[in-house]
Amino acid sequence: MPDPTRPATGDDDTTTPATPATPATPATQDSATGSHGSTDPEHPGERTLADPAEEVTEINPDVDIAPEDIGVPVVSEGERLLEVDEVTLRFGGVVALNEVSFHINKGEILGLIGPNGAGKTTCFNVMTGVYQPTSGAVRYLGKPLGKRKKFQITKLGIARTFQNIRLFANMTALENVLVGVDAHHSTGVVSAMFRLPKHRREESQGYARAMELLTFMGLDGKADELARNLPYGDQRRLEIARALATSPQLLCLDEPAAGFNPAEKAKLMELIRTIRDQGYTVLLIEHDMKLVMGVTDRIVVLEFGRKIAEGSPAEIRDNPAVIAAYLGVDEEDAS
Amino acid sequence: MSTTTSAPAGRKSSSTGFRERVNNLPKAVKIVLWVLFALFLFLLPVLNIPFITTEGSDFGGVLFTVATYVLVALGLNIVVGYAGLLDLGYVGFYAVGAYTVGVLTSEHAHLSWVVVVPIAIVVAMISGVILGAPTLRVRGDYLAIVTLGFGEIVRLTLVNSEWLGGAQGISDIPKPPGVELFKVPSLDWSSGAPVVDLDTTSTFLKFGINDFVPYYWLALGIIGLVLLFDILVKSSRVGRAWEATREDEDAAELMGVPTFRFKLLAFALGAAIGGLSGALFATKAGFISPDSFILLLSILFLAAVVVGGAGNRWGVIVGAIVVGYFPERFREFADFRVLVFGLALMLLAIFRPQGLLPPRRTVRAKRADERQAVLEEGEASA
Amino acid sequence: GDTTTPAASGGAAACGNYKIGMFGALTGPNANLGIYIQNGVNLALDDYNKKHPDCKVTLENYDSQGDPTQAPALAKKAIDDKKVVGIVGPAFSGESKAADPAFNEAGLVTITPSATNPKLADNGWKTFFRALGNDATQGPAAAKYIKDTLKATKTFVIDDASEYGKGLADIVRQDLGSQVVGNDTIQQKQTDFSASVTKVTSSGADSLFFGGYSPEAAPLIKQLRDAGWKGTFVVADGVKDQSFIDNAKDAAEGTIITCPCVPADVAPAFQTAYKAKYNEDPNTYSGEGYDSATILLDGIAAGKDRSSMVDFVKSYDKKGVTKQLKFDAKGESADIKVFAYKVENGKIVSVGEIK
Amino acid sequence: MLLEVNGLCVNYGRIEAIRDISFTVDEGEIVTLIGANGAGKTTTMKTVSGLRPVRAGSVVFNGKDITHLPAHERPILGISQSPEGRGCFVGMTVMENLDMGTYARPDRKSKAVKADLERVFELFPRLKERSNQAAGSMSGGEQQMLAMGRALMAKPKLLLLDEPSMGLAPKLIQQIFDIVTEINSQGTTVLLVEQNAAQALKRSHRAYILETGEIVREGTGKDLADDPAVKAAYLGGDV
Amino acid sequence: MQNLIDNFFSYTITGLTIGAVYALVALGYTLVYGVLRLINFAHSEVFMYGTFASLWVVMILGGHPGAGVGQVIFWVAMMFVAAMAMSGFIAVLLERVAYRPLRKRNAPPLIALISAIGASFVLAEIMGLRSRIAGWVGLDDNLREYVRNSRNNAGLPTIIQPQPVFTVGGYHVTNVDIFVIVGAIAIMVILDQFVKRSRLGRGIRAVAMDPESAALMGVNRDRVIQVTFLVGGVMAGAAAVFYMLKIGITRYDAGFILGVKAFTAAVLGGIGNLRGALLGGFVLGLAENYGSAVVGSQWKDVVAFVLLVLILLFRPTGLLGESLGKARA
Ligand SMILES: Nc1ncnc2c1ncn2[C@@H]1O[C@H](COP(=O)(O)OP(=O)(O)OP(=O)(O)O)[C@@H](O)[C@H]1O
Ligand SMILES: Nc1ncnc2c1ncn2[C@@H]1O[C@H](COP(=O)(O)OP(=O)(O)OP(=O)(O)O)[C@@H](O)[C@H]1O
Ligand SMILES: CC(C)C[C@H](N)C(=O)O
Ligand SMILES: [Mg+2]
Ligand SMILES: [Mg+2]
Repeated sequence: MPDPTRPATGDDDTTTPATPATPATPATQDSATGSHGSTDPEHPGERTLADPAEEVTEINPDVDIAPEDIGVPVVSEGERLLEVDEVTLRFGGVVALNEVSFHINKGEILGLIGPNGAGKTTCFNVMTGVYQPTSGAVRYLGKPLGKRKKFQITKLGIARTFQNIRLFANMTALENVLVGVDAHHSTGVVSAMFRLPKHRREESQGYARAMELLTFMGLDGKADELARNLPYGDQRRLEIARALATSPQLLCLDEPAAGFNPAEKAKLMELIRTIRDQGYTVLLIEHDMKLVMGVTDRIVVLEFGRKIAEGSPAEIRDNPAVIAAYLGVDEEDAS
Repeated sequence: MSTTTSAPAGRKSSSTGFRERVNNLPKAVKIVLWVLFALFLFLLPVLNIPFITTEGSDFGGVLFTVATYVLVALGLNIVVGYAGLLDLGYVGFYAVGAYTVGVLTSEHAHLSWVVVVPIAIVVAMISGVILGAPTLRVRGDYLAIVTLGFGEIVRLTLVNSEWLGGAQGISDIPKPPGVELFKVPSLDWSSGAPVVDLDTTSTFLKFGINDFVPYYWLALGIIGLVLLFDILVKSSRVGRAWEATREDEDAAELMGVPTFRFKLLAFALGAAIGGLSGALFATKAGFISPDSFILLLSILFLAAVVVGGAGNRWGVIVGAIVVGYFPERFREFADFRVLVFGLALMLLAIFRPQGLLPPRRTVRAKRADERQAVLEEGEASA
Repeated sequence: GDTTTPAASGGAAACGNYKIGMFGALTGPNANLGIYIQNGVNLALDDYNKKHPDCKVTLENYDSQGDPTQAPALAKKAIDDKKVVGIVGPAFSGESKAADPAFNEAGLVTITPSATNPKLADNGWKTFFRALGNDATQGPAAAKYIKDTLKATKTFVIDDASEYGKGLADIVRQDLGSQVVGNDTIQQKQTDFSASVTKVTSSGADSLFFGGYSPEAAPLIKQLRDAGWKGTFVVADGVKDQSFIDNAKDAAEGTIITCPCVPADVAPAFQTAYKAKYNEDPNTYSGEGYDSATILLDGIAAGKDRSSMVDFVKSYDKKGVTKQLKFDAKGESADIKVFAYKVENGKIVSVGEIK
Repeated sequence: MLLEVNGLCVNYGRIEAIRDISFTVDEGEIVTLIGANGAGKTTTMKTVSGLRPVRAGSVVFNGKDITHLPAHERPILGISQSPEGRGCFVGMTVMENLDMGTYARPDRKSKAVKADLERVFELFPRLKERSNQAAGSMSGGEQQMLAMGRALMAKPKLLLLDEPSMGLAPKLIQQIFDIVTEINSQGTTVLLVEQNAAQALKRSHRAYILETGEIVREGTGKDLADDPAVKAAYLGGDV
Repeated sequence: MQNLIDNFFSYTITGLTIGAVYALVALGYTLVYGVLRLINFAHSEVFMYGTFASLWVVMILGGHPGAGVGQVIFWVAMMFVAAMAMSGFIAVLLERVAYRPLRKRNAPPLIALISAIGASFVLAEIMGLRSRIAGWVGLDDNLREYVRNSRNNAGLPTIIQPQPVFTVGGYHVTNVDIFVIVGAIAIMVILDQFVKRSRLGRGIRAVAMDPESAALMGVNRDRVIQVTFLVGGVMAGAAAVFYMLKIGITRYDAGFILGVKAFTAAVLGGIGNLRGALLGGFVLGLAENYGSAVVGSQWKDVVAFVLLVLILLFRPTGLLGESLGKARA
């Protein structure tokens, strides 16, 4: 693990290089074998399977990653954080969202589900300023987002991950998170140039917070790995860490469990709960019903750009419209 | 580059082993090495080291040219290397800087050099903002052609504007005020061994028409300052924002990076450094005309950055030295020097595809790639 | 002349191993113009070295390709070579403007056999001399020829924005006055002149004056003729180059060229010597090149070095192959003539002095 | 034996993604690979389709050694892949993407293509509705349908499906497995990678379990599905 | 302005002829950009070699003014053959030497630009030094004519004497004008059909968007790229012939400015888009000429670039939009 006193910089030469987080193992055949499962090469069929939990990087739920005070008015638990009000969005002939309304309360985990192409990701895009709604409005803390730019919305406290991972592939894990932390910093050229106290303070605090987040997500050992060299699961986790780094009030996760196996999904479920317990509000898009049912407090269902249902997981599970549109008849199989 | 063969200059060496060894030296030793290296750079033009010294053209002048290239490359590196914006019209800013000096010291006013250079930097920076504000919304390669257009617009405006001296340019640009502190004699190697030649001296710092060495010294000092600036800014939030923008603009924006503002900042800073370099050029040349700011120069500047290793400041310095020095060194090839230079660019591209000194991360990635290639090729041919 | 001097008889010990420099385009698109001059200079050197076999003077070439941006570095190179006592050139006006300040500061004499921009003499350079008439005489001569000899009444004027081309064209414009029916400016290296062609043809001009060099003159007239323009094409010394005819081919026929350079037959002895060496007639500024070099060589023979050469040239007064060689206070030639030439059957032939 | 993989080793630089794995796929079979993240499933698929160079071992298809055959020649032999992460041509329309599926088909100009297109549209009506929409603007799940449809358009002998259900809604997942079973019954051999292991095992003839680049178990789909260890590890047993 | 109104048709026709040349050269940029997403900086030299090939073939055949129709047709046909062959060859060679090695090494796109710049210098200089190079080979005196003054202009004899065919608005449209405009459009229509009908077009786009998926579909990337260069080169060869017929003079560095213009045209129309290249070429040719008429020839290029900037500001992917898509957020 890198020396925490090291200034957090992405620069080549000003800092002494940290020792690589993961020592490079030589690429020889024998050195890499035998670390997992049993080792009798003659009878592969006889092996005992590895404990799946061992495969999953351990997260550290105890690390305090509560959002930093970013000057957003404090809303108490249960109050409305964000409201989607009669939002319609058209792409030419395609109506991606059709008068959709729902809201998210502070401190809850809200599930957003629906068939493919129902408009879930589009909903995220509208909430984060990627698209402007054709009509209707998104209100955050009671105020419409209006024509705010993407980065301004992030600064207000809405952060997201992407359905297709979009990390800064050639930056290290730590640098990826630092970019998120920087969202609320203000050092510019002048303070960097003269190394003003503000700059030093922000750098050291930012570095500390980034390391905390990495530790929380179980990525502290990989802080100096390039994002693109991380395994898929780590990349998904790093996306969450980066989003958390912006100290959001509302964290939007777009299919964070895609490509995970059931064991990994279970871990993720834990993680999402822990994140909420640390003071975040979570909006979750996910197709895995077990996960959605297990973690959310409330669910909104979209179909063809319209909201077709809203309610507690139990209500949604039994809603005939949802079953017809989304779950399909053989519900057991689907999960 | 040949200068890297001497001891402290080896810091530029791409061999990580060497670099680590240097890094591991005690701090005091490092400082001494740096000082020696600085001294070496300072004395380089008067040492007249055989083989390194250019026969065909005045070595002091060549070193000055190389120094302006280095400066330009550092500026362009901010735009291309850090922020990932392909700029094919960088010479435009260089011209703006040079012409600001020309206009304010000779053509239309006779302000002092000391006043004019900061003005030139500011004017170049403003021109960067003026170009950037509308065009930075244009993406990727479209930006390349827009900037190329800008460079040409600047040049053609100079050609066609009487007020700016037209195609005939501006002459009689005054020299900067100097102080005559001491004289530095040069070495003469004509007898085989170095002999101190007391007749040929350069005065620190007297700016004349026919001794280019003081200009080199001036440029060297400015490079030092710009380098420091670059190091400080890059290793801050600003540097990270540039990098994130380069990697994935949309994602960066959604992570709270005002990408447009940072791109504009990169453009403005790059332009300012380009303008500064142009101002130096005008000062030394004493005469500027639109012919000094042709499109080809933009391309050479870009070549310096890319060949050196876009994103790594030491790399682009090496690249600038290659692009600025080799064509002069190749003077003995006479008519064939552009041909040789072209071949050199191709060979560099093919054999150092990541640049001479790629940024740290690319080095790492490259090492992995190389090992992979070895492994894969080993199998494929087996 | 009678150049046997004490210095020469002083033998090898006093021999300075001096050099003179030839500064101009020896390669590049305008190389011909430089080479014509260089040939003249070489001939002068041959003459000198034949007379002074024990103390030869050599020629150092500074090939600027006619490019002003390369000129200062070359000037510096010449200045640093302490053996160089004088320069023939710079050949072009643009490069003169760029390089002459350095020569002036270094006190190294330059005698240009060809750069004709009048403003060059106004800079107060002590080392500047011009062995021919400038465009302040060539321009009016061209205008006069257009008006009086061609009897043209509508003239279109185009320049190439260069120090030389624009300077000359502006003088012609001024002299032609209301007879100018249109103006245009092109760029050096341009090849597509369609817009200018339209302007010329639609202006109804019966003559066109172009201030510039042959690389642009050739495609310009070719495209004009292709568009059916029938007027007379008038150019100046910058186009007096065989490559103009090689490239414009038939379109070059009938072009009028003015030049402050003397026709080959003005100095028959020189013509013969030149022909013997190069197997062709002396060309544009060969004679002027010969004369300029001769002045410097006379200086060397008189024992002058770099620093004393300036005064020697200033007080020089002898008959050269082209004219009486004598300079006024500004370094301008005292004896000035402008000639007209015409392209006929693929050759440039003299049609006499413009008086 | 349609596909035979022997002692395959593949590296990403110094990372050994798969080590000495061997398996076979018989004509007419559905064979599933399951394993945790990073086990090497995708790498195996890519090696079969030629996108990754082989360090050691061999790949034999239909009796022909294709270990070093360039990727673009494999579709001609009848290997088609629906890649992980979909790999749709984002700037092409849905229709053009489907067209690309037939690029290497010898009978690409025949009527059969039209019939296949109808069939794909029948399976995924959304694709028909949006046949002129740019693939890049389709939703994640829609792109997954498109990738699948494109692979079907190639009418391969061996269809490689890398997590075909990723990002699909529960109802559609169901449908995807039905499709796999159906095209298999029509004669296409399928090599399947799935995280949705319970479903996959149920539908497949045989399966292999991959762990950190090695095959640790193999058996019929049913046997593995009933194996408590497998259940605990991959089927989300009682989590 | 009055000048433009008075001579509108004249400026239009000349704009269209030069625009046709831009368009043909632009196709090469657009095609290569389409597959490799990089600016083939040396494409201008591909064009320049075409101009010389077409010139030399006329010299070899002894082309001269005032010949009969049959002879002229033969000469012009040979010009096309020579120029297209030469440019096609140079383009393919370029791909082999300057691009393929880089692709094999996974070089970043910017370095490919540098390699292309290097190649561009080398190609131009070889042509500019042909007399010197020929000197080493001990050139036969008969060939002197071809290499003389290698850094200066080389002019083509006027083999087609321009003759007015009809008159619009006072401007005599000549046979050469018609030939250039109609010929260029015809060639582009053929290319458009070829790219559409053959699988090449789809292959190009697929490789550009996702090389891995393209391979999975059976697209041979190296081949697609090679054919793309070849087609681009052949188009540049055709452009070279039209250029020589219209402008009549070439030089070792004649490609540079024209290349910049053609690339601008490609971007103007929407890079990667074949019809965009056509439209961009004509728009640029016209804009330049109209601009020259209004503000003076010396501002011609400024007009072109200002237009480019304006168009990109309002249509960031060119007039017809690029055909290469982007992934969504
Ligand atoms: N830019 C666009 N242009 C045209 N149609 C679009 C665009 N973006 C989205 N759509 C369409 O809008 C609909 C909603 O898409 P969205 O991505 O929100 O779906 P989703 O609910 O996230 O689906 P999935 O679960 O498959 O990810 C889809 O049918 C999609 O094709
Ligand atoms: N491009 C790459 N560069 C370096 N390593 C890679 C690359 N792609 C995969 N790997 C590594 O190779 C190993 C196998 O990866 P692979 O993608 O085959 O796994 P997988 O079984 O398909 O996993 P998943 O379920 O996440 O899709 C992993 O350790 C992964 O990190
Ligand atoms: C050689 C000459 C044609 C030069 C020209 N008279 C000039 O002043 O530039
Ligand atoms: Mg989605
Ligand atoms: Mg996978």
